[in-house]
Amino acid sequence: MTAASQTPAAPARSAPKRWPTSLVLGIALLAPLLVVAVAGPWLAPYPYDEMNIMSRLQPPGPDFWFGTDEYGRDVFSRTLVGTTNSLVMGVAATAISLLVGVPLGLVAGYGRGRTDEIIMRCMDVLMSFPPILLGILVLAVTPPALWKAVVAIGIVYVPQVVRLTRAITLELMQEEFITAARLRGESTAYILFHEILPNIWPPLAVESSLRVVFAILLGAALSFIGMGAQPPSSDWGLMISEARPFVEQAPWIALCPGLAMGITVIGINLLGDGLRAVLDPRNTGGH
Amino acid sequence: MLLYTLTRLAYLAMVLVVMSILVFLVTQAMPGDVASMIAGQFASKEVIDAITVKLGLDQPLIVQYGRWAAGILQGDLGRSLVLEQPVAPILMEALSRSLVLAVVALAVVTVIGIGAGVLAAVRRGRMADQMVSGVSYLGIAVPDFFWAIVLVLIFGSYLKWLPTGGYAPLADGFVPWASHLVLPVVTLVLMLIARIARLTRSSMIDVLQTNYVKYARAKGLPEKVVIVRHALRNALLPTITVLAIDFGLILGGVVVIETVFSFPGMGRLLLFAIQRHDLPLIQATILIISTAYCLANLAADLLYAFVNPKIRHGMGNA
Amino acid sequence: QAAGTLKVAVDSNLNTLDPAKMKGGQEYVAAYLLFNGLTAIAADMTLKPDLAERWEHSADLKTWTFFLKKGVKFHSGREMDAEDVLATITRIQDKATGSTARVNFEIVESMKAVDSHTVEFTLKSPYSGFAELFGERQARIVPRDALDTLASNPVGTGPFQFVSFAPGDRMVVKRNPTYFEAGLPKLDEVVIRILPETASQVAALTTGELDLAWNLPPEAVDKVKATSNLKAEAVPTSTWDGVIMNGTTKPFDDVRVRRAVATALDKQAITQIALFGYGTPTHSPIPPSHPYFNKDLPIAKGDPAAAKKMLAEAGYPNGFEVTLYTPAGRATRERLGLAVRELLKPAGITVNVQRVPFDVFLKDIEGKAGFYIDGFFSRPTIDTSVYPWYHSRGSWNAALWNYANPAMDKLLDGARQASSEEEAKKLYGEVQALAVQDAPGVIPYVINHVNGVSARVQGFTSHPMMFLDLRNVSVGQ
Amino acid sequence: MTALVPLSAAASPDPTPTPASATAVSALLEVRNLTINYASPRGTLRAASDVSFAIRPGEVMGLVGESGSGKSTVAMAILDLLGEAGRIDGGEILFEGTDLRRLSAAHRRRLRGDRIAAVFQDPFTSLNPALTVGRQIAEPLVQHKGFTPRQAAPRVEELLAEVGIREPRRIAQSYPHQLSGGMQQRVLIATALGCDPKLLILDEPTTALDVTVEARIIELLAGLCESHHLSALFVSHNLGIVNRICNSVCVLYGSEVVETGRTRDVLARPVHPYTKGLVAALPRITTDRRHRLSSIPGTVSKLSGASESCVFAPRCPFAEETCRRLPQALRGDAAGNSVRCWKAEALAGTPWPEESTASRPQAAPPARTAPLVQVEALRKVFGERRSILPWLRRDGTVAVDDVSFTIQRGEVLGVVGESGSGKSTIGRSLLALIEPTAGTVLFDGADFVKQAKEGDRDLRRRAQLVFQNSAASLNPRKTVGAAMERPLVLAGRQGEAERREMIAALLTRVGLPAAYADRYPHELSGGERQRVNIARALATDPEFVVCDEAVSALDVSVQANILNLLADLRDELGLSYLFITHDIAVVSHIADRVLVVYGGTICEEGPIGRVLRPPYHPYTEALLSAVPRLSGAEDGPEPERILLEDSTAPPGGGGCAFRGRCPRKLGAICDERAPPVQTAADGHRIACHIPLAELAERASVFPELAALH
Ligand SMILES: Nc1ncnc2c1ncn2[C@@H]1O[C@H](COP(=O)(O)OP(=O)(O)OP(=O)(O)O)[C@@H](O)[C@H]1O
Ligand SMILES: Nc1ncnc2c1ncn2[C@@H]1O[C@H](COP(=O)(O)OP(=O)(O)OP(=O)(O)O)[C@@H](O)[C@H]1O
Ligand SMILES: [Mg+2]
Ligand SMILES: [Mg+2]
Repeated sequence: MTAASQTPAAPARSAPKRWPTSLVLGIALLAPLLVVAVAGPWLAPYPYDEMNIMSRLQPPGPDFWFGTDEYGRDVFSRTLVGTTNSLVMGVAATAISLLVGVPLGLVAGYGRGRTDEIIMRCMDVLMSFPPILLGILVLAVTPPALWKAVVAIGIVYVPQVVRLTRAITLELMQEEFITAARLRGESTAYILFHEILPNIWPPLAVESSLRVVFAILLGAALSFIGMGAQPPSSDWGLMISEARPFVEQAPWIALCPGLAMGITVIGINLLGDGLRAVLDPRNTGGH
Repeated sequence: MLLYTLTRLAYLAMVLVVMSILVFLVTQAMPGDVASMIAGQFASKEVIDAITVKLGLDQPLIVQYGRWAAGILQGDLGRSLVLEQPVAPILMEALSRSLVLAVVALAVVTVIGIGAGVLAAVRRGRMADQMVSGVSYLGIAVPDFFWAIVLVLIFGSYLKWLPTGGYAPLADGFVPWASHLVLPVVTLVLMLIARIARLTRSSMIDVLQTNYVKYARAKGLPEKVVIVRHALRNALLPTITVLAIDFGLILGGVVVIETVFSFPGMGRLLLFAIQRHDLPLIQATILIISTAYCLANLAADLLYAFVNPKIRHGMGNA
Repeated sequence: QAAGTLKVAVDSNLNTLDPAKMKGGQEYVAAYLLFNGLTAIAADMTLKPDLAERWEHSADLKTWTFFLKKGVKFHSGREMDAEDVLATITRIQDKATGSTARVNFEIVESMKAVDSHTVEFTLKSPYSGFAELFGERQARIVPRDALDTLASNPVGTGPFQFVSFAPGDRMVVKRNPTYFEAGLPKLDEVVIRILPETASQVAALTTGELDLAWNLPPEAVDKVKATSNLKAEAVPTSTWDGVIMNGTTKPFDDVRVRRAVATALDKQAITQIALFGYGTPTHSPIPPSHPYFNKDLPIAKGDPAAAKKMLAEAGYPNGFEVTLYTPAGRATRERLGLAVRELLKPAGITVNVQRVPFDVFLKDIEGKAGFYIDGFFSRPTIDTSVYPWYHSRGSWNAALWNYANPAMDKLLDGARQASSEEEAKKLYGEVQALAVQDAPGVIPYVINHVNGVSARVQGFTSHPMMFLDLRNVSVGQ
Repeated sequence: MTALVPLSAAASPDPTPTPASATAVSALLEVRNLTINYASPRGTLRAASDVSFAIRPGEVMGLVGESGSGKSTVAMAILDLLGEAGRIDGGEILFEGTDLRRLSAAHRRRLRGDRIAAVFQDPFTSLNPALTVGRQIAEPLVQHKGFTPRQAAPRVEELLAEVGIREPRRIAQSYPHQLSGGMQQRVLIATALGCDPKLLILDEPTTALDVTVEARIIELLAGLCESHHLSALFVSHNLGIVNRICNSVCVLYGSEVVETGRTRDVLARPVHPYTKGLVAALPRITTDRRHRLSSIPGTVSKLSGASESCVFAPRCPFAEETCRRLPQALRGDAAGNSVRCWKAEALAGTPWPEESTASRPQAAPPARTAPLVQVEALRKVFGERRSILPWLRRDGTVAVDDVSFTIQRGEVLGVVGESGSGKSTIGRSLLALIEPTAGTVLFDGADFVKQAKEGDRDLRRRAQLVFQNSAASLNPRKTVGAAMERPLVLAGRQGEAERREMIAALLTRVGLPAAYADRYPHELSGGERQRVNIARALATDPEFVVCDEAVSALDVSVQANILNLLADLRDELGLSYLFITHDIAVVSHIADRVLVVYGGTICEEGPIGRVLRPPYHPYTEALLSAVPRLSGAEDGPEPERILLEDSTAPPGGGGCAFRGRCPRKLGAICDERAPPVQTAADGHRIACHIPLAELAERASVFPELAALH
């Protein structure tokens, strides 16, 4: 008898009574950010692009909580408004990766054989470029703009999503409930969308939360080298880039968006770790 | 193993061919053109046309690609249009500098990252673990360029200990050479260490829960032996892969860090080429970067296979 | 004799070392270290002999003869002669070379070597400023037998000779022992390092890793000034940035609209924003430091209410929306663009700033778009600085803003033949007034050229043409 | 039975010396009142409560109980390997008289691997994949005996030879993945023996192995314990094996010891109701196959602390009001047996209640008309790759080779064979889940594979599958109801109310409350999940069901439950089964006919009654003799065991698939020619070169069978 050796790794467990600390912390960090992302322009004490030459490069003080930049714009307001940019960039880019990657991964994993081969080889070619290089390459084709950066980042991370989706699909294909579905004579579409897809979400959700982080960081890097968000918009990467010549005189211009970014990324990471703990008890550590 | 390597190499060649076509097409699709770039502000149309013809940019794409690819196969990476020099030496110089960066950074990451990861895994849930997690969160949370700026501010501007940009060849002496590397390496490493530590930690935790580690303990082996001989060896497998890939990434140029530290490596070369619309330079740079990246990936796979006896001894007939 | 190595930082890569093809300021730095022209523009903006000992022109200003110095040797050791001059100019004239100086020499009908050290040019039309053209940056005399390798191994007659160049990193030059000016240069070696980050440059200056930072961006000047062992060597230039309004595109075909834009812009404020005050508001490319500058004309203070009224008259009571293009990576011009956006807002003009990569800017924006930021380096003379932009047949004008006013043409043509300084000054004064009134574009300021210099460096002054003249420089302790 | 006295009193504040502690002098290991808790995110979980037992020198004690009863926990506690979550909250572990818990961690570590050695369940995961086997065996020697690795080498070879490995030198240099499961387990045993330990902790050392391999390992262990005068704690859930190797046994239920004593006494005459149920629920080859198995109703309830009642009371058929009020204490008798039930004496003679067979309609004997399933020359090769490039060419594994058989309506065809013999492949080919490389499968006269490929849903509906892994076969994201609804939708049941009714009916049919429709799979126990699987298979109203190891993953009592259910369904609905299992006892209980497969080929086929009796195919004979059993007086004397070598070379090429391990191999003919199929009688066929008559001469492995069938 093989009772003990065959214990299945159940993908789902009942919701635990206690949430993991990381999840709680992550939500605690992200909730205010989300509020800011939605209500940033209303919360900001000044319009993010209002220049005031008389008060340029002001240190933090009662008028300007985080000081002003070289145009006399309020750094706090810009940082607040930048939240929307960053989060939207991260989430939208990830959404694009998922939108493109998940179907491809499903088809590759389910179809196997030739289809799989073709899709995966295309992904290999995409993956043979380092991510930022791919981003630059995609962006170099058109004049820079934020939405293009979002699309580029989305494309950059498609292969990872495809790989993950495919791997999970392949794994699920071995599962007996898929066999059971085939045995019933279910159509491919039904199996893909009703049997496999629901089981892909949990690991994908964990992965996506990390992807959002990567997307935010890559987006910031692209903006930093001038290929993402364009002035005068208030993107964090762009703000840090613009602040470079002034770091000595006015370090707050760079520190403020840097801190905001740190909080966001840590928050999402914690959320991801927490999600992993909740959704995917098999995994232990965070990577 | 040999067969496996050969197959992988052939496969790599295939990917590179497809990639080269892709690179060629993408670069062609870039807006602006090199002729007007060379001609400069307000050059007349005839001038631009003359330059276009001179550079052979008027020929059909296939012809241009064919010429380019044939050149590469003969070891000729082309001539930079802007710098009016052969691309190869420029590339090699940038690559050699990136290589220095990559090697030094990787050495630091390997030692510190793996050490921290193991420490965190072994002391899971305790102070050391929390600290490693905390510090590694800092490393991944804030983009590298932010750290770069902070480091420049602290070590360059306030403390004035270290040069904040540029590169000194080893010929200038060891100290200038090394001191120019410190800040870029530290910046790079901050993020990488965080990743490697987290990865090592999680795979170490996985391995520590395996039966063979439990069995090693059941043999009465001291914890140190259990961790080093039994756990670490297996836990390092994924880490090795990631390290090799990181090596490829750094080799291919860390655009942002190179920009902040004015480090004349592959990344800045590429950015420069793109800004100047220097097609041959763009193409060659991307090709080299991607090749380096792919080779590092391949090395990762081979290393993985080599370290893993299951693959090492099972490859021949697979 | 104090000597040593001078370490200079420039902010961007030198794309070419071939003077005919140079386009950027940092390349001209190399041009003046390695090469000479027939004439040179001195720090006081007067024309001085360089490789030419002297020159003469016919009464009709159509035949020009240059007498070359004897015994001037290229770094290769060969003596420079008339054939080299002919080869240099022929090459610049060749379209395939793509030299920006080509248009300058379109005026040349023929040229010949009278003897080994005498060159004669015949012009298509009379031109009094012809000798100044040889002080231009691209018109460096190069050896006719080393034309193809200039980009990678430049050979000239200059005070320094080429040692090595690592693109993106550094260029090294050493003293030319056979330089024709006796006792010069003083330095043994110059290392030009490419350090795009201002912060790095300033930090390196403070630590002594650098001796000189060429053309500091305005935002860094204060920091340099505040550091005890550093000096900021500033000099006004006639280099300017401008807001270009293309007269062939709507809504800028209406002079009232252009005037409204000009009225709304506060030049003083713009100078503060874009240059941190390291520049001077002006009306036209004529710098306020020049005697021809029209002091009676008020500098625009920015009057959005008046601008709004003008717009209403022009049929835009609610203003309009327009895209303003700025070239990416040119910090002052980017700031200028954002300042314009901000200052036009109260006047009801909504400006969307669009940053484009420089090559795209050159190809698709400059001369084609309706509204953008552009900028130009100093020209050697007032005529060359003004005529091409404002005369209806002017080369830049045709490509830039298509401005045509017969009154302006008359003024400019008159100024060219002005018999006295007084007359020229009066005419150029009127040119400036007209330029402001018709506002083909808004030229808010001329820029100061600032070099950050370590206290150890002796004998250095900043050149108003932004050249890096290191002949008399030495490095002390 | 003598009077029972309280053995230990968890509640008692003053620990007066008990009879058990009186034996402490002679006991090698004594566990007293051990209480272990696991801290989990969902609160503390009591994994051992008040566990006491003693092992004397030379004694092998079996620790049995169903999954989750705390067996491994106790074993790990002795080894001090509980991990961070587990905490000993009370009790003592005395080894040679000293309480291990009082020793320093370093001291305990020094004992481990030296005086107390262990062998774990899964040999493959217990060996480090990155180190050679020899190095791993040498480690305790180096650690505890001060050997240098070089000095250890000859000793390692010696040890390997001792556990029956033929080429010790070569094996010592191999990596674990290069060895078969049996060899790996031998390596672990060799490792454990290295330092001449006093006590072996064996945690299910054979569970992951095939029956034949298991038999050999058990023999080996039994021999070693005897020759080395070893004591052992043998953790297992297999009563048969415990019976074979253990002198005494300790039965755990719900983290408590419910009964302990000499194996012979406990298994033959269980006193505690749970033990009675456990023994009764075991399917046996020797019982009447139409007999219903006894089962224990209900499921184990998880405990989180000391209970106020008997832990078994909710499932106990003898329970009365007192049981639910009274916490139970372990009471021992003079013979050293003890039990945790206050009614023990009263129940001594009462057997576990039999399940009534009355409700069961007498099954009609399988009709001998047109067969429902007809398999002809089935062959399946996996992973074969043809290519013009020689190095890309791959031969592939022959999983099934030339297999033919038929299944009648209402018939249960059992398939037995060891792991990898191709059982699942046969089953899946029948259902067109795998496309056969060659051969045909006719279902009710129609070519199943072809029809299925063309999307014939009706045919699909008529043939279903019940899986081994009850959890993996249900989509974790769907409720039971949703899972069962799909087949109905596909069958064209439009009305939602109608479907809900049918689902309720189906659930009731398999003995589950209709309310379970709203549950998610993870909210069910293993047995309940398997019922849902069966219900889902039934939803399509099938005629034929493939049961692939459908009960293998279940505890004995649950297994009995499911087997009964399957039998009922067959009888009531006239279903046919292909019943795949590696447990010949299970097959003998439910099947009408059996296929014995080895290496993808059929070596013996026939009605179950025939196959269990000579003439045997040599493999069948070995298989049967390897079956561990609860020998008691009624089972008669144990016959001699036929032990097979570990499988070496993979089968393939010409000749008999079994030739590599066959103890009766004739010679070259076995290597060269495929064995002829000889028909004995009544559809009993054997594929062997040995003449039938000679095969028939062997003694019956189960002489007692003669009386039955
Ligand atoms: N590390 C752990 N953390 C929390 N609970 C655990 C842990 N290990 C075991 N348990 C729980 O303790 C109880 C006893 O587990 P144990 O492994 O001792 O049972 P077992 O009798 O060996 O079962 P099996 O036959 O399945 O091996 C189970 O309910 C199990 O879920
Ligand atoms: N999908 C597959 N690809 C390659 N080989 C396979 C595949 N499925 C099974 N095999 C191989 O075919 C042989 C028979 O496998 P099968 O699963 O039918 O055995 P089994 O008797 O059911 O074993 P078990 O008792 O372990 O379930 C084995 O050697 C196995 O490794
Ligand atoms: Mg267990
Ligand atoms: Mg199977």
